Amino acid sequence: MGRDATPAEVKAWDIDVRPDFKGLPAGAGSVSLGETVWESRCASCHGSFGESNEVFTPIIGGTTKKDIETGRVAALVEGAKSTAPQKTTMMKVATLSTLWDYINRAMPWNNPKTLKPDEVYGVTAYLLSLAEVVPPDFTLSDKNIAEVQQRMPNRNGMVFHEPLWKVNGKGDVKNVACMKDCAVDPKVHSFLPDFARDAHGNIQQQNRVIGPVRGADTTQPAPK
Amino acid sequence: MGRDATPAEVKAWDIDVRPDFKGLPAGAGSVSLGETVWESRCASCHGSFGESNEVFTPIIGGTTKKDIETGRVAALVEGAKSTAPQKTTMMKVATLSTLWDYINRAMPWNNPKTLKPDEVYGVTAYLLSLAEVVPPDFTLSDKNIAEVQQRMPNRNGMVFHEPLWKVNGKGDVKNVACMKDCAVDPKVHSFLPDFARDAHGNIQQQNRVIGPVRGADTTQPAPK
Amino acid sequence: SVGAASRAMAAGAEGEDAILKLPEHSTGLGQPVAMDPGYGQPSKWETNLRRRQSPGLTRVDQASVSFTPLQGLFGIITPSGLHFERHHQGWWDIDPSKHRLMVNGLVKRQRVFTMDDLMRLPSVSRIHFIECGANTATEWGNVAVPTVQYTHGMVSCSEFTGVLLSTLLEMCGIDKKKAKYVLAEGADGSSMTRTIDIERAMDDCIVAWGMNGEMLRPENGYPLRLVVPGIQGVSWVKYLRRIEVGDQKWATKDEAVHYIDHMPDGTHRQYTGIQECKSVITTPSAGQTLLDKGYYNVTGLAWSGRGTIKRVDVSVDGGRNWRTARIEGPVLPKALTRFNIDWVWDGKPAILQARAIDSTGYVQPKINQLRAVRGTRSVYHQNAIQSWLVGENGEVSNVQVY
Amino acid sequence: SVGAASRAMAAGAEGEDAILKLPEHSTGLGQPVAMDPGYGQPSKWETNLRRRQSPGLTRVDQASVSFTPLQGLFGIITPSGLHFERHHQGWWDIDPSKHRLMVNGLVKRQRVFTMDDLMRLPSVSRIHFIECGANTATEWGNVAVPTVQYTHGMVSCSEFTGVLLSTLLEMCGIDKKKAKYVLAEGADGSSMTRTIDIERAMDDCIVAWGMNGEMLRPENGYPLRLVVPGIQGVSWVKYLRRIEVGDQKWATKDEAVHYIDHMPDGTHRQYTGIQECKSVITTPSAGQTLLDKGYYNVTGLAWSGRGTIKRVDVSVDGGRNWRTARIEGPVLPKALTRFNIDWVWDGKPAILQARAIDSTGYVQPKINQLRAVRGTRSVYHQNAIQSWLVGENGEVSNVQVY
Ligand code: HEC
Ligand code: HEC
Ligand SMILES: [Ca+2]
Ligand SMILES: [Ca+2]
Ligand SMILES: [Ca+2]
Ligand SMILES: [Ca+2]
Ligand SMILES: [Ca+2]
Ligand SMILES: [Ca+2]
Ligand SMILES: [Co+2]
Ligand SMILES: [Co+2]
Repeated sequence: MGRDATPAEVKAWDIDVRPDFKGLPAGAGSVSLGETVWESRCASCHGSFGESNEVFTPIIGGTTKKDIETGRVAALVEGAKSTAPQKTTMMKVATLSTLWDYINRAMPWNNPKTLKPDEVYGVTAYLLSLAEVVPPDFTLSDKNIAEVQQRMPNRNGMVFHEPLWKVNGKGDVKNVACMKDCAVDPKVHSFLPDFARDAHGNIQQQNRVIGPVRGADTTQPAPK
Repeated sequence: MGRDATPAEVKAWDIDVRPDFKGLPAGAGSVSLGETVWESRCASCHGSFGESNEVFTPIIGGTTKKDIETGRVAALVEGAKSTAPQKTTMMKVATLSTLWDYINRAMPWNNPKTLKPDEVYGVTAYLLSLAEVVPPDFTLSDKNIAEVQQRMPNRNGMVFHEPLWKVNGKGDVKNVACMKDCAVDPKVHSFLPDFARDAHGNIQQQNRVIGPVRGADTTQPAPK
Repeated sequence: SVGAASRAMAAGAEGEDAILKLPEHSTGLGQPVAMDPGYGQPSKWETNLRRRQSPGLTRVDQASVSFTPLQGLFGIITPSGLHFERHHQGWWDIDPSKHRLMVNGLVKRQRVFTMDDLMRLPSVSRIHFIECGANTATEWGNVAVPTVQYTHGMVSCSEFTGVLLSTLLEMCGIDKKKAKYVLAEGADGSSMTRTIDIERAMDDCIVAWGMNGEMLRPENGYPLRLVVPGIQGVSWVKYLRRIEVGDQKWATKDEAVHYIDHMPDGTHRQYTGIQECKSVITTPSAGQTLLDKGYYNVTGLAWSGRGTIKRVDVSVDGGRNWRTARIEGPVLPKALTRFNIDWVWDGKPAILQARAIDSTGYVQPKINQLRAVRGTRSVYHQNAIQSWLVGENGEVSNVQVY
Repeated sequence: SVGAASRAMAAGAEGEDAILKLPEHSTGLGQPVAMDPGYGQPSKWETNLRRRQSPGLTRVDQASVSFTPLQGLFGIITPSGLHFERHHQGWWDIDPSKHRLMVNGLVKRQRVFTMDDLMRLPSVSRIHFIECGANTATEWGNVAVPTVQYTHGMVSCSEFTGVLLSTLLEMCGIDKKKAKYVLAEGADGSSMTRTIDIERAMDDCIVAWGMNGEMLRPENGYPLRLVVPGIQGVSWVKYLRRIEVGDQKWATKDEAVHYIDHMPDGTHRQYTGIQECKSVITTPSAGQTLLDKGYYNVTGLAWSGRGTIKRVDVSVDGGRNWRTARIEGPVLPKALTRFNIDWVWDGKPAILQARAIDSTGYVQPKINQLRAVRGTRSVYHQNAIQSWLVGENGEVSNVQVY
């Protein structure tokens, strides 16, 4: 059953790029080539500076020069202040291969897999320049990408916690199966806010017309 | 949960009639009333004499005077000759209650539960008269129905074989799980007749377009 | 073996276009979530698998059957859209808020339940097969129909949810001394009535509203159906409106004129409700053509109205030699059970058979064994071993071999 | 208790019209079998139960979610038409005859398979849940959404049929010394890629084509999807086109930017694929109003990515006291499990909770216990005990109590 894959076929589909850059095709693209690509093929969705929140969360923002030094995005720590209104892609991503691979396989969203390798290099370089990881005159290539990796703002921000990867691992959160007179805070800590009552439409119309219950009529305020 | 049923409600729905005639309402209907009902409300589907094979197998036919005496329809025995081209309702039914109950609950097919009890008596009498179980001037009623039961042509034709009624019964047919060199007649006893190859349409179009097999193109003769 | 992929390769030595030329779906944007009406449908490539009538079997379409396309199904759950149908007076889509269930007869309290009432009660969810008593009826005589859809397609298997009938009967104060049978009655035109053994009624019968996670489909009795595990489908009364507790059998039309077994001595056996142990190979099966010589996974279904499937054996030489098939879990009582077995087809004619054994030790019989006991005029309860002939050309056909 | 039937009775002392006046369906002829297109649909009375988007959750409908209406479902099988959706670049209805699966990387033979090839291989059929890693994400913070459809509706459970991934990898001569991970890749625009542990790959992963008896639905990956039991749904790559065997993790976009867990110290945990033990009461649940005081069957679902459900406890007083629920069989590994428990509502406010325990002994945690370890900025893997408040008026609402 099945047949051997031809070299051309493997080449056509084996497009993944790993963190060690295995799979990365040779090529190069400058920030300025990248800017051209970005403006014509990406900016309509992501904004000229990768800041748009219109079709997806922003790609760029929230990283600092300090982060580039430490390899840890400081704004991610609980309680820290961030310059970005929400977590951006650049704040999270630790591996440059991830960006290259993903843009190459899935972007532009409505026309994926249509960029040439040099264009992917270029547009990646452009995003990196927006985040000030590389200078505006930079050319990203298979030759220097490993060095740029060493400047990724959150490169040291990932941990691998094996017990949540292995089926036979152990949970990190522990509860006990108390059955009687268990310790409970009697206070209700959170209720559905009033404005959210009908934010999902009229719940009456999302429940069956028979059965043990009826959907609440959320066009009306909660009954007393 | 639930509530008590009112007497009127039980009366409205508790319409079943058992072989001992429990559930049978009082009433009476003559063969001639029955003939009127039959002609206007039944014959279009079942034929004037209950002989039609158009919308269902014939109701009347295949029973004899002798059968009425013995209570066994002789034509049902393996190898016996029947005057009817196929098994009719009257050849099979042992219990008169069955006919009364069924006509009352389900006929006429397109307008069930619309006959009055006297009409059900009448039309049942008419069917019995067609089968010569009762004479043409007979009036069937709750008073005499038990007597008529004693003339049903196949009244002694039913057996109750408990092992096929009880889940924990034992099958009446026995095979053994031979695994090697089992006794088999090498002859193929029956093949699909040629004319039946496409009688269910093109089987190619009744199978998936992928998978381990394809549907056979039965617009073509079986390939060699 | 020369697989289909290799055949497709013939054209270009570089590779197949299906790989080298990226398809539209790899380079474009797809469809949105929750497309109207928020209820999904099968692929457009799957329209060949449909429930179908068997031409000439019945005379009118509302007292008829549509068969499940077993030849293309997987596992044990039957997609509800392909569940076989058997109606006696057509199907309805009943307003469930107006539907009522009455319990009467030998009970302390004759009661009426709304769907609201019923759905508040303690429920069970169980996977069971339902088989029409007339399934495989065509195969009592000579071979007459071309595929497993028409020979065996009146069996389906679903997860049913509802309240145990015993719970309802207890609530109504069933008279345990006198009660011997219950009558189940439908609300449709046929008002189907069937007698149920009190032991069944107090054991695993379910007054069900749920089927495969959602409400019963209208064709299967929406909003309420009696589930009578192991017993022929006609007892699974649809549009259930009434349960009467009694002390005698009812001999209703469908237990006095139909669903009776015509024996050689001219008598008819009445009340033979059990669907005995049975199996059938679904792929490859009649009307299918093997792609090629070589390896196949022979797959099929086994079931028993008396319990669980213990074993399924498969023969590829018309019953001379047998091997035991792999049974896919879960193996559940009175449920379809999927079996699989390896087979390498050498290109020569072969006769495939499956033979199931259930937890009572009963071995599925051969058709000649069935006929030896029951004669040739029966319509119902044909549970014989089915034979499929694989011809040299790879086309499989329906044959009788024993 | 005053049941709905009694309320309806008020009008006529003789009895209810629903019984006394026979409905049209009792006195008329119904619909024919096998109505076009030979594929059945739910009742017209069931249209309220639909997959739905959560407004504001996503910005575009092809990179979005539709939620399963758990509030109205029964048993453990999810109707395929209501299976939740999560697409990253929209869904497609791919021509299956042109679909290919490639296996490459650390194998002796890099191979290409057609659907014909795959469907000839030995198959398994297994019931498994699939849960999006982001299910119940809204509940990490304060209560934000009104019903269980939106809090928990990214979980479904189906019977999947396909060939074990291990069978394919063995066929290709996997390099068992070097192989540590496999990459699964889709054929759609997103070409979703996810790293799978080699132990998973060689254990119970299925390269599946069947779902609930028929082919996968297009929205769920027709014609081929990887089933990775116990692991978050994003790994169950749809439109599966390629499996690569490798020796390092891939850190693909959806394992380096999303599906990572934001810890209090600012790090993110990567590759936390397991869907840990979880449960939720589905009826009664938020957004539903109880009809009345009195008896209810409290019902819900429990599951664990690490094995089977061992026990489910239910509290009606916000976690102070617990009773063990009745578990409906079958109890299967990495599958939804249905539980039921009796409850008599006295008309006073009550807080309903369910707490599941799996075969490893792990007890489903409270939200404060989760937060104590993982902080408050996580999106994924929210498996806390869910609380529903039953108000005096019978309306149930989503609350947090611990
Ligand atoms: C038509 C709209 C559109 C266009 C054009 C587009 N994108 Fe995107 N992009 C999206 C959407 C939507 C997503 C999120 C996809 C998902 O949900 O997986 C995304 C995701 C991304 C991501 C990952 C962000 C993250 O945090 O997951 C990157 C990087 C990206 N796009 C870069 C690009 C580049 C580079 C281009 C042009 C070459 C481009 N995009 C063009 C809509 C678009
Ligand atoms: C519109 C067509 C039609 C009309 C009118 C009709 N019937 Fe029928 N009848 C049928 C069909 C179809 C069946 C088979 C129903 C089934 O499959 O269960 C049937 C079944 C029967 C049977 C049972 C036969 C058997 O062997 O199961 C009897 C008895 C019967 N009809 C009597 C009557 C009487 C009496 C009337 C008139 C009062 C009547 N029918 C009017 C179509 C009709
Ligand atoms: Ca690779
Ligand atoms: Ca609002
Ligand atoms: Ca009665
Ligand atoms: Ca012909
Ligand atoms: Ca017709
Ligand atoms: Ca939208
Ligand atoms: Co029937
Ligand atoms: Co996702």
